[in-house]
Amino acid sequence: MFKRILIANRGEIAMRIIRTCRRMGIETVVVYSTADKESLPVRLADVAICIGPGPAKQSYLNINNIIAAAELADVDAIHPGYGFLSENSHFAQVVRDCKIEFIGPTSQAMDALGNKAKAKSLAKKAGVPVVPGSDGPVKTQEEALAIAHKIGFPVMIKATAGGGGRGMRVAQNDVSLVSGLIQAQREAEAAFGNSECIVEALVQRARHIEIQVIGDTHGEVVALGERDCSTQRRHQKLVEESPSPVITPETRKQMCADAVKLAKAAGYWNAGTVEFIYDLDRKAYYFLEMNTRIQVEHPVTEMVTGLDLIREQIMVASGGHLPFKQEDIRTQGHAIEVRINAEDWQNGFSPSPGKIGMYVAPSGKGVRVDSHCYAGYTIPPNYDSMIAKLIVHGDDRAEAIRFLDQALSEYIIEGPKTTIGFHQRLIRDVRFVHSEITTKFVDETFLRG
Amino acid sequence: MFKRILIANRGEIAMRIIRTCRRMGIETVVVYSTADKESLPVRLADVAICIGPGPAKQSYLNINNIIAAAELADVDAIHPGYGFLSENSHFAQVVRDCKIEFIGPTSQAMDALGNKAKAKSLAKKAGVPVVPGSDGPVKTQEEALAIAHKIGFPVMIKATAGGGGRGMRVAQNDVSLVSGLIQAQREAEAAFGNSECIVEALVQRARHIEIQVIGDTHGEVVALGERDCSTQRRHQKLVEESPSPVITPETRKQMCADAVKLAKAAGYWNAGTVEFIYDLDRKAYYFLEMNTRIQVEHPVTEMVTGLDLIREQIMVASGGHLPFKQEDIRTQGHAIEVRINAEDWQNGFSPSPGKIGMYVAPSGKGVRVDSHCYAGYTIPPNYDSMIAKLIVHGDDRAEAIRFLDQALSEYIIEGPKTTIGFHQRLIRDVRFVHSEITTKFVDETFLRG
Amino acid sequence: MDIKILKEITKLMKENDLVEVEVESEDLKIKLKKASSQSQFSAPASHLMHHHAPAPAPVAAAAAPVPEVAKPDEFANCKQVISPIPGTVYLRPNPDAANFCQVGTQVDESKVVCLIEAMKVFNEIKPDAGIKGTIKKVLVQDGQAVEYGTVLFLVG
Amino acid sequence: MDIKILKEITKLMKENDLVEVEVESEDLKIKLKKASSQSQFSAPASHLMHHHAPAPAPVAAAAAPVPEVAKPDEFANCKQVISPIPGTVYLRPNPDAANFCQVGTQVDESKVVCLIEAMKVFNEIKPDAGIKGTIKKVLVQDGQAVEYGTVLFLVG
Repeated sequence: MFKRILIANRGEIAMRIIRTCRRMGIETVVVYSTADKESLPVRLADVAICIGPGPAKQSYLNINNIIAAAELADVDAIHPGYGFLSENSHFAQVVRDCKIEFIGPTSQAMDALGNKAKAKSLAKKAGVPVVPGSDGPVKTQEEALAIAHKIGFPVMIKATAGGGGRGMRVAQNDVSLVSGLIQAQREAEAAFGNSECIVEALVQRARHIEIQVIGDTHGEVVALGERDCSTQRRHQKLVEESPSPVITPETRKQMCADAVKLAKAAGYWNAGTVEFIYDLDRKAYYFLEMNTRIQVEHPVTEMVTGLDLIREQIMVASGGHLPFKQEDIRTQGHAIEVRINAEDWQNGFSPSPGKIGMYVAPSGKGVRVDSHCYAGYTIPPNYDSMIAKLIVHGDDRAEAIRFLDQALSEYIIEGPKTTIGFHQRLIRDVRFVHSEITTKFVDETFLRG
Repeated sequence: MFKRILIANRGEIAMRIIRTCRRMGIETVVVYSTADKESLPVRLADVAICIGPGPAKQSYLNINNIIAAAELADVDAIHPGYGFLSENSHFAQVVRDCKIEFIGPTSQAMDALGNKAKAKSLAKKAGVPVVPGSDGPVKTQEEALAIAHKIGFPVMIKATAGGGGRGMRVAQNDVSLVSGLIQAQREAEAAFGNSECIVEALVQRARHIEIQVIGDTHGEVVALGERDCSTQRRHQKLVEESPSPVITPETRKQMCADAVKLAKAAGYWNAGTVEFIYDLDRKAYYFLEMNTRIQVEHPVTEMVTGLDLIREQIMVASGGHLPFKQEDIRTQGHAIEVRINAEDWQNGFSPSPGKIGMYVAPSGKGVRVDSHCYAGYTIPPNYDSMIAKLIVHGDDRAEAIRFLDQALSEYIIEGPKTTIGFHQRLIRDVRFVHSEITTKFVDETFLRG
Repeated sequence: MDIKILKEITKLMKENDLVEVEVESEDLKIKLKKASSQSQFSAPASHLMHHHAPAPAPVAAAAAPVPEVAKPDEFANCKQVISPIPGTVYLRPNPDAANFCQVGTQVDESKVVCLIEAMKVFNEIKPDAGIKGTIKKVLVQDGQAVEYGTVLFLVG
Repeated sequence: MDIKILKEITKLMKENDLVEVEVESEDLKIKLKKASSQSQFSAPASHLMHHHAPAPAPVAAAAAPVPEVAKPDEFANCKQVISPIPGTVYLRPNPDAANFCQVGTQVDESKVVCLIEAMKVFNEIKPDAGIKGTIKKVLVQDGQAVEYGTVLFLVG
């Protein structure tokens, strides 16, 4: 087992990793930028090494300085957290070349899954469903019609060279498909000098559902259930929960099996998340992409499975076997996480960094707060605006929402504007309560309502 | 169900009750003294009413003012918390006379169990074991010897009129019993004008183990397992845990059954705690007393049973049936609570009230902090010195201790001196780790070592 | 200069949460500065029973009204008659009678100034021993709910 | 002036958390300033790698050494040469050679002042553009571990 781990990250995830390391008796080394000098992880880690100035490029993304710090502190492994260098396969390779273990998958697996197109073809080969459509560009109107009839309307016509909405058309029936294809091809030819278009299923009412997997270096991969992250604003997750209120036990089982299939096909180990889009109309799920790192919302899975995912990451990175099999995984109750950001949600969610005055986080049964903030802390403008992740765990979804409502109401953060008020309104909205939402709900309905 | 509850208490337990009320959709009214004007419960309750100046006698113990506030706010029930008026049967009666429900047992049950002698005889009648000994004063040496042989040495000789150690003798064998009885009787005659002495078993190596019970108004009483509170300083509990590391499953079952028997014999409802002394040598437990209220250490039971005891208190007070039967109660894992007090533990645990500077409470999986404190809060000198209760929940005792160690190490409280350092040292002591302690361990061994 | 002046000023600073004071004389130049980042919440209004909005308030935490600091306070030297108990104030003995007192009424510790009903008992409220003078201001209305410490009258 | 007055004032400062006091007289000019409620912890010493006591320290949280503020600083106008990378400082090119520089050495942006080894690479450290003068102080020792921002030399 590792004796000393360097945490190449900051904020709440650095705190989170310190906590587990301390419970495991592992020493922690944090690297930090001058902007984070007064942060909690710097204070709480066993060793803290400054690696550069505020801008991430010169510090948290500065591979040379991070490796130099790791050698200086003589660590056995590096935990990259999420964001920053966590999905940088080059960094992972450099770390391993220095005989330091990278707590994550191999660079090869990261490369294979990090590229969306490569990942999609890998998924297809492994038999994991992807958004159905034409196999490459359609050549004739007849071909397009045949495909549309097979996968069902509505369909999307997309220029292969496209971007920015040009060369894209939605078709609801045969007529609009034929005319749409002609228009799209013309538009694509004019814009990109390439008229090739594909046809694929259009998911109109989508949920974002992802499967947490973890694998060891001995080829074992286990799925730890799903997280439903359909409450998004501009593709940023705001609320995550488990289990998903919209899928059946059979679908869950199938999604888990498919996620494991994909991970195994990629020779994947450590924690990863297989993201799917779930089509509420077709009642089908399609592979989107895989995140090859721990995710912000991992506590949701921890609450319902009782596992410590950071611990499992460290265990498998050090060569250990997974201590459970797929059939050992049981989930209990319902967990919801909301992200409390320093943002003025009533003003386009504009960032609101600055000094926190009074700060009182909620507590009590079933309530967990993952945060690096405290009264007197100044949120630097250099990084993301996250103040805290508030996670609740109840016997069922209704109880979890009640717990969340109570916890939000006792959360006191003075100084920066926060998204607490947004979440309070959201979780009392009857459409959220009944989970009758899609990934567009917040942008197109809730914030306009 | 109640619509509005008045909380006749302050500090962390007022926060605790507000949390559950809010989860249940019940409005909260807190009463407070001028010394608590800036406290969190006052800020978070739906309504706050000042009832008097700092000294508890004129505020939190001022029955008239509390009742006046209850009538003014038109509440349905009063939750007394612990301490203050929580075990005052007169208060309970006045509340009920005003057609407000008192969230606790009947005044009659409080009276029957509040008096130690009465409670002991009630226990005896109900067949609950009490410390074995003579049935009243011993008349002859022969009688004393016969009793001692029956219950086994060592025994304690105690003047019935005694106090302050006078008229008390420990006897390890026949000879010291005979001589001790003569001396004790002489001493008692001289000191109190009454030579009557009793003989009872002396518990030399004691554990404090208590059973949580809860009963409804329909005669159902359920035991929720035990808490081991053997880590005490001058009879003040410092650490509480569940399950107890020293009793067998059979003993646990028996103690639970006995606690239920006693509660039923007293016509008891609502939450209560039956305290036993457990003799490590005789491997036997004896009834000590019953606390007719919620206790400071109730979260320990909540963590292992998954129940919300405040919720259950409110449910049964409003006339509801208990939602579980004895056979439904399962405990999971191991929970430990430590009390973080504003005390200078290296200086005789002298109180250290004052203003809190930086304050960062621990968080994470299995960690719960019940507190009313925050950065900038001034702990008033008027009341107890509790800053927080830190409760951890692990799969087993070893994991719980690891979690506790980590949580203590990240707890930052600047300003007042606290008992965090004491707990850090304590839980790393091998005798605590192996739970090879008695109720005298802290006073006689640990703090001297 | 006398050190006492400094002491008085620091006391003022403490009591009024000032972080900066500048005094000059011949003849006068004053600069006072308040703690800006009042990290504590402003205490709940000293009225009885502050109802928090139970629903998510977009702009919650009602800002406490700016205390009237600068105004020369004509009541600065008045003594307060406070409520010793939470209850309901009655300014007259019965609905048909005149008020016990009003601005200008001469009062002392023997004079009933109002009743406070609590637990069906009408408690006669008199100024504390030592308070003697005329009512300068009546701060409560007939039928108003008060808590412990609510100021009822100012006497000067 | 009497030293007692100073003592009284410093006591006042301490008791009232003042960081600045200005007194003048004939006749009066006072200026007091409070600590801007610095509730934060003192930042970890700016050295590399502060090891926290892993065991429960009875008196933990090593107090940061009192910064030498008040002293008239002969280095106040010096420019700093800082480490751009975490690593190990070498003051001489090899164990048998002389130091790259010492107090009194003339330096500018073209002069190598030390090496910092990181990832087996020996990085030549030169003063930033615009720094020119003589070494006034050497703040690191040969073989010392430094982090980003550690001040290596003062040049004036």
